Amino acid sequence: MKRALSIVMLVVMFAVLVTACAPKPEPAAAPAPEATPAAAEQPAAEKKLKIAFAYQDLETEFWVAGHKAIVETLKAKGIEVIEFNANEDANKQLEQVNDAIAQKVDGIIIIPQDGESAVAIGEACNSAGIPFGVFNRPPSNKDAKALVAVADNVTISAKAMEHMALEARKVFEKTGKKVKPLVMVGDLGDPNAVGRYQGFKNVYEKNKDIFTEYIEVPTKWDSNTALANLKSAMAANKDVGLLFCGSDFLYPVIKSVLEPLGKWQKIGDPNHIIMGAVDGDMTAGKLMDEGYVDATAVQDLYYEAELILTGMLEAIEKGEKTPEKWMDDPGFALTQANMGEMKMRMWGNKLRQEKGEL
Amino acid sequence: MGENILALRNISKAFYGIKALSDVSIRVEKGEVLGIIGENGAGKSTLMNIVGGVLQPDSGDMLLYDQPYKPKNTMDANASKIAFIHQELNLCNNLTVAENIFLIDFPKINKIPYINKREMNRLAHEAIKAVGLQCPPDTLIEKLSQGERQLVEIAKAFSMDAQVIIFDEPTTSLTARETERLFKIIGDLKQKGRSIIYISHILSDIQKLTDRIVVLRDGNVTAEGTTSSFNIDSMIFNMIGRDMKHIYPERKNVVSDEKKVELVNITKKGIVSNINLHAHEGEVVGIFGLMGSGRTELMHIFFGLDSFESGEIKIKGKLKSKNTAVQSIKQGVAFVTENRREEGLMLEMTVLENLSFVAMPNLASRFLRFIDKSRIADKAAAISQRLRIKSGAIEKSAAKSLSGGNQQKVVIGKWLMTSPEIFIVDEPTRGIDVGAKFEVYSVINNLACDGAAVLVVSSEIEELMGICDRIYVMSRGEITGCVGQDEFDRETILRYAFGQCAFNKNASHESEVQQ
Amino acid sequence: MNNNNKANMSAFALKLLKNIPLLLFILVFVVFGLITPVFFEWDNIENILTSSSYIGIVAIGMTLVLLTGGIDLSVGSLMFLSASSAGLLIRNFGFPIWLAIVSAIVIGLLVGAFHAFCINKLKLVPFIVTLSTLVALKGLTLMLTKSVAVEWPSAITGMASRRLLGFIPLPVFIFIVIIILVQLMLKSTPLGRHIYAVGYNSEVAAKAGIDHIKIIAVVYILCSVLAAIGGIISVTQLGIVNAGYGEGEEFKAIAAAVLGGTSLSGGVGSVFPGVVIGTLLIQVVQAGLVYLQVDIYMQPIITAGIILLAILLDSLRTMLEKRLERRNITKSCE
Amino acid sequence: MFLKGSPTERNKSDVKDLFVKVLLSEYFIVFFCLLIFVSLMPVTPHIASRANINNIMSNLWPLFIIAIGQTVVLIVAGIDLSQTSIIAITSVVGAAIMTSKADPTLFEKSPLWGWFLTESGGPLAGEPAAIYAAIFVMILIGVGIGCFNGFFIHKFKMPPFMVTLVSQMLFSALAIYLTKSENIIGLPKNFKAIGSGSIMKIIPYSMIFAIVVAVLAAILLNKTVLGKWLYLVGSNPKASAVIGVPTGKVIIFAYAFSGFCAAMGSVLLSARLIAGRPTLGQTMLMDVVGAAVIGGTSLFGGKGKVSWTLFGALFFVILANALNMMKLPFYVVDMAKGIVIIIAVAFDVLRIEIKRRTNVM
Repeated sequence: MKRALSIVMLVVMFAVLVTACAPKPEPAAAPAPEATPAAAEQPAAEKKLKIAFAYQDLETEFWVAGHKAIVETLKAKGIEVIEFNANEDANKQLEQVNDAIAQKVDGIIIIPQDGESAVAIGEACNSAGIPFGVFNRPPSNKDAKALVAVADNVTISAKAMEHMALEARKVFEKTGKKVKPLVMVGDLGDPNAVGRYQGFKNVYEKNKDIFTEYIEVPTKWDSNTALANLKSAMAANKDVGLLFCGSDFLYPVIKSVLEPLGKWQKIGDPNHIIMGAVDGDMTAGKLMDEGYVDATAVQDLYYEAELILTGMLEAIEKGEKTPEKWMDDPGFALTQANMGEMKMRMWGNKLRQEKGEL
Repeated sequence: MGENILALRNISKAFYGIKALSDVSIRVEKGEVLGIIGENGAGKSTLMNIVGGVLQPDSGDMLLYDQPYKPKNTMDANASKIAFIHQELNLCNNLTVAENIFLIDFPKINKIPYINKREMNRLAHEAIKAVGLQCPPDTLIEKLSQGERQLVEIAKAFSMDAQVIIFDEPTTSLTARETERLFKIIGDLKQKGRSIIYISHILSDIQKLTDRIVVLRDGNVTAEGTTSSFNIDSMIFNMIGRDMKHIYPERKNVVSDEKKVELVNITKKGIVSNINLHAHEGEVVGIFGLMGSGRTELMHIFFGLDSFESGEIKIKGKLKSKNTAVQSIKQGVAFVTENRREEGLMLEMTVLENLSFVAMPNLASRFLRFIDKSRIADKAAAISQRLRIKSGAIEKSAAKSLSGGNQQKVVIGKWLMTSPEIFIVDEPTRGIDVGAKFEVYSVINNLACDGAAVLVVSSEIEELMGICDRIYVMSRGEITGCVGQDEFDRETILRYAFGQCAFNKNASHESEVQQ
Repeated sequence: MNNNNKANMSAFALKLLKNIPLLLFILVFVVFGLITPVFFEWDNIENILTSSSYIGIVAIGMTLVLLTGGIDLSVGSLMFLSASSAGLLIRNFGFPIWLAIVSAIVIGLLVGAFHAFCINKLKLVPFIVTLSTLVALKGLTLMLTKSVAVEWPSAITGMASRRLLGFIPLPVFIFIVIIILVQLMLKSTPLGRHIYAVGYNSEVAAKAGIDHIKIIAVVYILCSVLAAIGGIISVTQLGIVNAGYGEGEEFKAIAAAVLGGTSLSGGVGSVFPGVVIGTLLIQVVQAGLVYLQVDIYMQPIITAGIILLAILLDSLRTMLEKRLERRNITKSCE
Repeated sequence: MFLKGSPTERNKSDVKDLFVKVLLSEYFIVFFCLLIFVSLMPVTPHIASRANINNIMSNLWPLFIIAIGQTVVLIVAGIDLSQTSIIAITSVVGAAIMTSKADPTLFEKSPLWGWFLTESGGPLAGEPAAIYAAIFVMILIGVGIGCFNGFFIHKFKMPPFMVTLVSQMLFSALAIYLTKSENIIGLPKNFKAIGSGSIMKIIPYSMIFAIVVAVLAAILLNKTVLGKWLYLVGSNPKASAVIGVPTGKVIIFAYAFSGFCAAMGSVLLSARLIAGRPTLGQTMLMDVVGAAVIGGTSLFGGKGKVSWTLFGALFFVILANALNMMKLPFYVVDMAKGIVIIIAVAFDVLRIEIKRRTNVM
């Protein structure tokens, strides 16, 4: 009996599945009963727009700020936002976007796990005819039509590192001793981490005359690992003179390692380590104000958000199904040298201003 | 009549509507050894679990020193100074002797929960000395032999000053020497005025040890009286409710000249040396030896579960090319292991499944080895009928639900599915009751009648003398004697078992005989 | 004679193998030290100890659970929850630091009690229960923090660098205190011995009169409390809790416990030297690879290799032990 | 039955009967999925739309295939934590074989560069047989890693949890090392079809893959000697050895099969994302083990079925989909997921308890 019952249930389930999977009959030929009122409704009432926003994760302040910028702007415009968190799993993100497509959203914006998955997800959106936007991480090729607003990690990291190299040259000229650089590398599975590391290396190669061999510190984007490894590295190499880190979120860790060693010093102090990182968050803003940090590679988060949102809304308005536009965020490096003019362009400082810290 | 310590009055207990005990009344006198016998399922264990606080009766009551005694759990029973030594020892092998003795009531320092190790070891030392166990109290249990572990359990009873001690089948895994020691200790306990309840299938032990006997059958007391008023036959009669003419089946097998098995000079360093043995078609060959004489190890080597260094194994005149279990099975050897629960059965699986496992590869299709379920089922049904396995529908009832005798039959049955010609049977009747024993003997006998060679390993001399045509005796990894049916004699066999190494004092000191 | 020698040799090998984690630890330490002598400096040793302290504390809790044959996969998420909630209580509700820490520990206690409830009363498998809380607690913490990093006051980060007796950093001190307490508890209290008894066989323990339900409850609660403490200890060093905090710590803790000789099937294992050495071994390898500036892509491969070697040797020990245990049956007199 | 009553009560008891029956069914989890599904239909009607059901299905297959492998390993009382890394490394190697372009700036540091991977792609770039060769090699590697696990577990009696945890670390690191973190793109168009294409727009290829693997596994487990041996070794290795089961080979086979399934899963996942990714599948582990266990496979060996695993996987996929559909804030999704899992398992335990009691009566 039990067996019979479950078999019946199974048959029913598969029947439902098969009928559901079968090609949909033309709506004109056989309009589904529930479709009629919906179709009738559409022209009458102004339908509320629905936009899906799928992001890879919210692990650092950068992503939280980016998430906030997009979600709040959309909501302010009276648009319904459906959020998905992929927990750093590209495949899960694809599944989530498919879920969104199934919900018939009007537009999809993603922060992809990496450029390659952006392409695959984009193709899914294209074939569903839903406008597709990519935020912050560029798709690896143009196979999928997309609105893209991105900064290049390698370039902006190099920009910040260039300033740091300049500072290092000053030290070299003053003391005649080559500077020992240290680089904190993020999770090797994360393309951003690798890009930033590459930016550092590019500048390092160009300035080999003033640098000694650099020290690599793996962090896996994990504070505890970063802490343990940076401690070890600092103990093994007491003469580190420059520190480049893959992300601002590790500054508290860096501080708690350097401070007891007496190396958490402001610029100008003989024990100061030339320091810089990537992101441009509030901590970095504060530390730059206080004079601990030399340079920060900044992605212009708000600008990117604005680019992608305007692009997306325009496309929806025009009824474009597969809009395509590449919008570059040139990014910049906020350095102690350009603080005057550039300071407020950094999103971390804008946040601080909102909070009344500035 | 002595003073009653414990009296059980009209105890009844049912499990899910099935009566396990009905209106059982027994009493235990001070300083006596009360034997409780009965077939498996007669209710002995249930009754003792009620006394030991593991189970609660549905009706009836118990009096301890004429006071109502209602234990809710083991600890209550212990507090009332009743100790229960289970058949499967209740020790934690990863703890020390002393810790096991004081597991529930550690000596503490000033009542803070900090174990006073010195005090604990001192008390433990006293307790184990009293039972004649010679090891430091901080020895881990896993380093002790079965017999020594049992002594630890008794020491535990000692340390709680138990007045009533229940032994449930205490000798199943003991060597003869350990058994002897146990009996001496039980005698001492009796002298000190402790009461003992002793449960066993070995009726000769019961006869030797107890003062009074209670016989249970189907949850009722069928007989009660002083030990001297019983003989083995009357005990069996009361247990199974009918006369049993013979303990051993009539021998009808014909031993032919053809050697089915031959082991030549088998040697494995430290385990066995120079083993020469053979068995003919239709012959039941016994292998007797002291516990630890290497008999089981030899059988493992023979069957291919262990390797050997030199010598050769011939099966039906053919040299065994590869010494693996698979090869043995291919050449028609079956191995009924001594530990049927751990090495013989898949307890959770059905009888049918258990019966089918050995034959499965043979009955499978050549291509991709698909199983032929219907052929297996037919064959299993036939075997089950032939062995008269008592169970529910074989495709439904789990092996664990069967009685010990029937479980043993399933283990034998699974081998019969491939119709092997050589049987190795290790301790076939351990822990099963009289009626079932007879049936197992009959199965062995029938195998021989059908032309198989059967090697029976046992530590019960009488059993081997009852069912074998020839008995090899092993001692310290060697075969020290071979006795034909006409020379069967307890003394002779034992002499061989103590070994020709008798000139070595160490050897005789360590020699242990199992009866 | 030859035989005797052989037996002696295997006994010696066994003795060596018995201390595999310790030997391997010393070996790795010395090898790294010989290559880069700075490795032997006190600074480095102190670093290794400090870095080990938080994961060591979590691993000790994990060991307790493993000793009973269970598993707790939720420790990472719980570290995240305890550290974040304590930080939030200080920052948003003005709790004094001690009260916030106590609250975090109470949270750990509640989570442990929930595990115990599910395992004891609902009879759920620990693997699934703690897998669910692994997911659920992470969600809960993200809800509380809105995924924003939680900063702790600098007074606490200062604590981490405080030295006791002039040279023991506070986290290490707490680590040592916990080692001593748990070691004493396991070896010398009825509770500790009962944990081993339940781990060996809960049925046997129950028959002997041990309240195994209570033991299981205590063990899961202790594990969660220690995870909460571990979370706080780690944050005293970091000063900030990010959204990714605590991920994967459960596997680190299990690896440390198993490297230290704890069996996953229960009943076998120790805090000292066991887990402590297991934890230190992993940290020493990690630190050594940074000292040697091994290619960062190779570092995880080498770490995995060393762990594989450690458990391989441990298995060889067990196998050898079994072989030696087999009694010599034949006469040795000839 | 134990339910008696007057005629007026019969209706009630019929309902109760039905409830008990549903609860007692070994396919309880299916009913639970259905319950979730149906109860959400009024709230989010999209959940029953064709697109969404298509979507649920396409999410189901890779998880199902991988979980089948896990089930087989669980049956022999093991666990395979290395499946995720097998997915990653096979994805990378498979893609490297068939890719038709590789950017030298990205890959010149890769140990594969020059001899295996060049500017014009992998060794079989552009060949029509490249896809088959790549899939073949992926399966080979998966089986190889499975044998590696099984070998250590059998030969040295090492705990499966630790062996597979170490090989998870090892092969994940190796996958990242092979491409130096980069994803390999430029895969043939036909390969993409495996992930998202379908026959006549009805039956997706991934479903065919999954059904083939599932049928293979089901036949293996139910009909063949080897299948029975898996259960035997899982429930009593000692007794299995006595009756001539080659326990070592059976254990190694189980892990190899798990590796095979992981590799097949990797084919589907790589095809969906059209890239070879060294981080593919990294977060799937808990879903895979969870799917197998929630379906009813025991962590202690000897028990497990392919159909159970299908329902376990279905449960996880429907749960994730339903939570996505409900437009919940992301943190609630995690919490709800954890709680629903506990509820499902608690029901399952209740079911077994009731079954035990009624059986005894």
